[in-house]
Amino acid sequence: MKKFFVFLLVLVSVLMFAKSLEEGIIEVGRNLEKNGISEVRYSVWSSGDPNSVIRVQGIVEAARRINNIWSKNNIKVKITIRETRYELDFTQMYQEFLSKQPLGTAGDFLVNSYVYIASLAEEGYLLDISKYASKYSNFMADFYTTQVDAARYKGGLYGLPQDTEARPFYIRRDIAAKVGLDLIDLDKKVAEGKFTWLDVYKWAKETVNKQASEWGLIHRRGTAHPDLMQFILAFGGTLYDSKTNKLVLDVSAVYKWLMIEHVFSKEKLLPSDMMAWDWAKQVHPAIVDGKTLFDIGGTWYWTEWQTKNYYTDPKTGQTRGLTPEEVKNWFYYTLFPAGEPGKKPVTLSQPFMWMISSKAGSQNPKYAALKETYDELAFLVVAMASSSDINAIHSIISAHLPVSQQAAKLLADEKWLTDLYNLNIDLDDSVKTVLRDIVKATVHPINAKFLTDVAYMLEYTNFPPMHPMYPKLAAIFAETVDNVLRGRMTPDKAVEFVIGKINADLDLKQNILIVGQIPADWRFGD
Amino acid sequence: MVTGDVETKGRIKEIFYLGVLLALSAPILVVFVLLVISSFGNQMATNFDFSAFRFTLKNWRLLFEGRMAITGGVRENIWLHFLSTAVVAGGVAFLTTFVGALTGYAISRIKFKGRKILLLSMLLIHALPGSVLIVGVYFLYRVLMPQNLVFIRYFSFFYVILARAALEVPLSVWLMKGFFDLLPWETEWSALVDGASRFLVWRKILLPLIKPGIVAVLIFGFLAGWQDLIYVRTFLIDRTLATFIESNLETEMAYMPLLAAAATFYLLPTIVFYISSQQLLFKVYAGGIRR
Amino acid sequence: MKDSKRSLELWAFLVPALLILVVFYFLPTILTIFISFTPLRNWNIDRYARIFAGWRNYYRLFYAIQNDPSVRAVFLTTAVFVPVTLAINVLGGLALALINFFVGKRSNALINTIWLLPRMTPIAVYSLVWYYFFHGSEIGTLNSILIKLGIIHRAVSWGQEFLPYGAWSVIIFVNGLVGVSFGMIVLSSAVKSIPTEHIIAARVDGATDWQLCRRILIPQIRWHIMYVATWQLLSLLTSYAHTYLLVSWRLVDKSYGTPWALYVYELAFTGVFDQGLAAASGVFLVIVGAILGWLTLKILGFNKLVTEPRGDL
Amino acid sequence: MAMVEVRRVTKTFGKVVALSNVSFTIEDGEFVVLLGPSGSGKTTLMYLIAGIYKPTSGQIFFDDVEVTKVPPKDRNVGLVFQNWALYPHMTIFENIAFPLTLKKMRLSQIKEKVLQVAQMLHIDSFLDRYPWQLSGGQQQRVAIGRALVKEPKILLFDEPLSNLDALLRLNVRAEIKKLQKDLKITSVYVTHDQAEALAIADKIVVLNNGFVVQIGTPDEVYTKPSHTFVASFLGNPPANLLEANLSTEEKIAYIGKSGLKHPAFDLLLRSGEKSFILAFRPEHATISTHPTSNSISCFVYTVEPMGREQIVTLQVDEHFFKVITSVDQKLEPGQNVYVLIDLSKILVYSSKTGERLF
Repeated sequence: MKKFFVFLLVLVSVLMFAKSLEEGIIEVGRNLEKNGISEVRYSVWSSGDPNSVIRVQGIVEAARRINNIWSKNNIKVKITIRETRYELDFTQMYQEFLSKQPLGTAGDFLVNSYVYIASLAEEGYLLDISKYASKYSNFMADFYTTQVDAARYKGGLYGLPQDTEARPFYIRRDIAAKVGLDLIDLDKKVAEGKFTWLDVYKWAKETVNKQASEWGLIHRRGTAHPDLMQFILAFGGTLYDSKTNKLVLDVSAVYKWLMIEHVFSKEKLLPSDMMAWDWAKQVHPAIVDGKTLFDIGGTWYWTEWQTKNYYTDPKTGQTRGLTPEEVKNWFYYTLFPAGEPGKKPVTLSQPFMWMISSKAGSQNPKYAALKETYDELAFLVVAMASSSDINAIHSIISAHLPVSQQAAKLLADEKWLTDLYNLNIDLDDSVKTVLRDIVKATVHPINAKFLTDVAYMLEYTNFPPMHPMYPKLAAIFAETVDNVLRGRMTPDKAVEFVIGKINADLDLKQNILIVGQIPADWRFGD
Repeated sequence: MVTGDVETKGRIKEIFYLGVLLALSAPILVVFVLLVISSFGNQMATNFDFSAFRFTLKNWRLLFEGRMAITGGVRENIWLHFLSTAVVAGGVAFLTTFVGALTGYAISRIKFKGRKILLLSMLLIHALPGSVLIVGVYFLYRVLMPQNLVFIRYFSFFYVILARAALEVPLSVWLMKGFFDLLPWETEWSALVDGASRFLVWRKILLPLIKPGIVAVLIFGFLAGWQDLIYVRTFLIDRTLATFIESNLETEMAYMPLLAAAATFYLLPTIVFYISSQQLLFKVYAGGIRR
Repeated sequence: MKDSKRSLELWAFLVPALLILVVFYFLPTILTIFISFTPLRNWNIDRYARIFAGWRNYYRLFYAIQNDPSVRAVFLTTAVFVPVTLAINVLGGLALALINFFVGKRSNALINTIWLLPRMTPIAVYSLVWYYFFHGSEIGTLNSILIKLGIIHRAVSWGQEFLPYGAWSVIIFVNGLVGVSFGMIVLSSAVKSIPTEHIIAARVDGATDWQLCRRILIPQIRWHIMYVATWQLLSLLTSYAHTYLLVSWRLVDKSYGTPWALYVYELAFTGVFDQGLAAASGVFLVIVGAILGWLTLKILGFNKLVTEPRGDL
Repeated sequence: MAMVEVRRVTKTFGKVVALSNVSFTIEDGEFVVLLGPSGSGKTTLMYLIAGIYKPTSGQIFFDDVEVTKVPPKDRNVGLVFQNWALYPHMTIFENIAFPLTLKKMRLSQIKEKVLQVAQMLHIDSFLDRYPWQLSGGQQQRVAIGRALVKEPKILLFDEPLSNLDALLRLNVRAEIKKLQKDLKITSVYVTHDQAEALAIADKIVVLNNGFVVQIGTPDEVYTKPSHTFVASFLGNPPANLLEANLSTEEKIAYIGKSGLKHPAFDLLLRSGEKSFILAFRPEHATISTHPTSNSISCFVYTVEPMGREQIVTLQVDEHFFKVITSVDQKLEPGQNVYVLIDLSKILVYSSKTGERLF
């Protein structure tokens, strides 16, 4: 009852005091103008796949929109984006941000995986925006709550969702047909937990035995994070204990996961050197050329296959990208199946966040005196960059999922898609230049439909734990999977190896709870 | 000047030696030739299966547009990166050579206390790993850096050049010392008797005489600065070609032939530099560590 | 007055080098030792630099050495990597220098250019070309050649199979090529500085190529060989850059592909950016390096390197 | 122009003593040659005067002003090196002008002076060439020109002719001599060539093993060498040194079996010396085929015709000595001959110390 009243009180106050973004922008602009500021300079650093250019161009566009609002209201202040830096490697971008933020030379805005919020916020490198989130709660209301929650760390809010993803479990339709795997309503069966990894194993084996394809399963290479972590969740395991704020090593789930890797590799359903495969020359070509029945991937594969020449056309012998129709007709997708009967299917998202450096705007005049204003403006910039149309553009061109309801609606709007295809929308010219070839390659109703169709997966979504030690644990998992696949370790030895590694590192030892044990009577495979 | 064996050997034997050498060099040749081929292709040429390989100039076109992606990608000014790379490389080259020439001269030619210790430490500090030093160097950077962003940008160039050149100083001091050791004393004395100060002798008389050595040390410094990744990434605000390539070399999403083009582009100046100075390099090493 | 002017002049020659020594070697070394006693991580100097952590980093380090087989593998790898690569560097450099001696000048230029490529290539690109060369599938250059020649029948993961030797071979090969050029250049020029009379005399006496090498050339450049060996020893002990990407791309096994210097780098620059621990393990490396460097100078006979300047100026 | 005084100068390099307790004076305008075999310390001594070396002990004065610790550039000396030490990257003009440019002289003035010196040395037509484009003799002149152009108080030459061929050497030698006389410039000249020293010097300082052995005019040094070392170092062939034993009773010195009388032997006997070294120059003796009084009986060992004259090497017991005679005198190896020494030219040295006794 008490809780209800508190809730009501919050709701009322939010409705009474919440401001619209535009009001805030005008207020901040007036404040800056009053203090004699005529130009505010920002830089933005982002990273990810080449099509995710909105991660920097969104800020450019947001600046233009804010400038428009100001000039409409006769406020003589202007935002200039002095640097846009974009890198493919988001780990490296994080590394660069980390080393330069303390010096004050890092970007003011950063888009990166939400997992880095833990360490960045811990060190005080990010701006806590919870104050502004409540001030502009109307605006915040449009985001999916789960996505916003992912940006919370130790009571603060350190980012706005930029995109999210699901990790579909792709199934080749033609190969499934050859071996007699019925795909009708398979996604429902998976969702209900009726189609589990035991079935995946069965069909993979069937496929390889019948030589319908070379492999039964392909998954990512190099790292265990994020895709392979789904195994732990699919076996009902967990990675994080929120009560103690510690990572969790769920021995039973990890053992079962490694057993799957072990059995698949041993029976040659999965390449034993999977972890060392080359993305461009092996992983993607194998999938699009139909060399595997199952594939653990990401939503962004959908356009990746269209924009890059992975597919070797048997008619011409040439490599080319797939057409949207081909992708649609060849690939079926479901949730990541439950590990075993009785468990639930999962998917795992690693949402990317707009983050604001705690030193954002520090290169501007009177920073010390106007810090509050600059902070608020920084928030308003990313808020503007989260506009539903900008977010929807990002979703469609990079095949990530939108983070707000409005954006999701736009994706279903065919007219808007056509306008976007023709760049017939209100965007900064420089942004249009960058987008031109991407929209031609990706904006297609089939792709939009795909994104809408997989949106249901978000209900099953999990986030990898946001813990400073998580990258270390994930690295150990990667090494272990490699060892298991190559047959250097049996699953029980591998679990021992993981525990040994954790115990050998005092930091890990203190930050990881080891729970459960190897299930003695558990069998997988024949 | 002697350049090799006396001519007592048959042609066949020489061809045999050459054959052995080329066989030894084969892996290097293969990988670099494949890299250059890839830069003109629609895919990486890694094995000798060229069935799906098509010649294209697209990679180079995209590169000069400053895009590291076949679709999408943010445009970057690659010439600006080229310029900052050149500034860093040039700065490192200049500084390494300057310090090497000064200290090498002093160690070779001036009697002073601690002369041996200085030369000794020039060898010993070579044992200090860059990966260890960089943490301390970062600490100092943090302490020394100015607050104003415009200054920081210049300062970052200045600092990265200093820090990177520092790593090359031991070698350059040794090389320069060896080179000064070879110069006749009379030339120096003559100028001193004529009324020149040591500094003037160094600058006007001796430096012109070790020009080959200077050029070679310059080139080594240049290559070191041109190549550097970790110092540049940690300290420099602007990007260089090295950090630009490195940050786009992400095996999951990168379009590799484009990177091959970038890599080839990146290699070109160093190769041009080397070929134009090859003879000099060998001369300086000859002098460099003579007893 | 005169003396002070003279010392002023001396200072002018030495100040830049001394500044660099102090600022970029001495101070950072002190700071590194200092940092090894702080919990510094994520570059957060403001927060952690004033916290004294005691021997905690060293304790963690030795705890890891005791308990983590991978860290022990790092030790073993360093112990193998450094001497073997050194041997390849020196012997390879010597072999190239000698063959260079026996072939014509034009061939020299070609060979030299080829062998200097590894040294001149940006590290990321250098790693990339070897990544494809040693790739453990049919796309790998080496595998495809050997399969075509019928020497092997299935692709071999060079850096991942036959552990630890596979991983060691790859990192030693890749690093070895970079170092060979140093030996090649120094030793080539040393061979060239041997007076022709010695070679003519030996040839007149009927020496074969091999005898010429063993009796005339190698003894005369013995000192240079020592110099190359010691310089490279110190270089290898501290080298990490050429191995880093090969490990992170999983071309080679992580445990057996990581020499100590790379381990230090990874602690400081990846994962949790644990600069405190990195500093502690770096200090350890510095001590080893200092001991080896000192031994080196003993062996080289340092006094022989320094001739007294002439004149009393 | 200046006077130079070297006062009790000792120079050691580590444990090696290069010069010990050297003292001498060079008068204003005098041409002094430092003569000695290699390793005698003559170059070291000159470098001390130039300021390139600093004495371990002792002092050096220019015109009564102590310059012991003055750096070379403030001593105003001109130095011509053995290998000439021309700056290969500079033209002849720049080489000669170098000392003047250091003085920050006006360019027109420099040009004038360089041209003046170049004309004097006949190298004015090469001024825009580089050293390697010139012959040895021309380079030599450039080196001298560079030393002269700054009008030094003292001109120093370090074996300047040793890199030239024999004929050229004679010419340049004469020119240097003339130049020095014309300019009246105090000069120090280092050489190991006694003929050069005799030809060119006003005064010769003979050095051996870091000691000054004799200082004197060429004539003094040649005719009255103060030490067996000097006697055996000067002259071509040098003076003959023969061990002689003095018979107390007969007052005759025996060289082998031949006895030699000389009025001065009385003096020797009084000092109690029993054996001594008898020295005479090859041109101060004659050979005859039949015995005469006071002659030395010996055998002809070799005969070397030298054009105008011949050098006859003679053997008496195990001792050899040389005599110069006319080529007209026919002598055969193995022939028994009698040598008559010009008694007035005989010099006698102590066999213990090598000092001249009379």
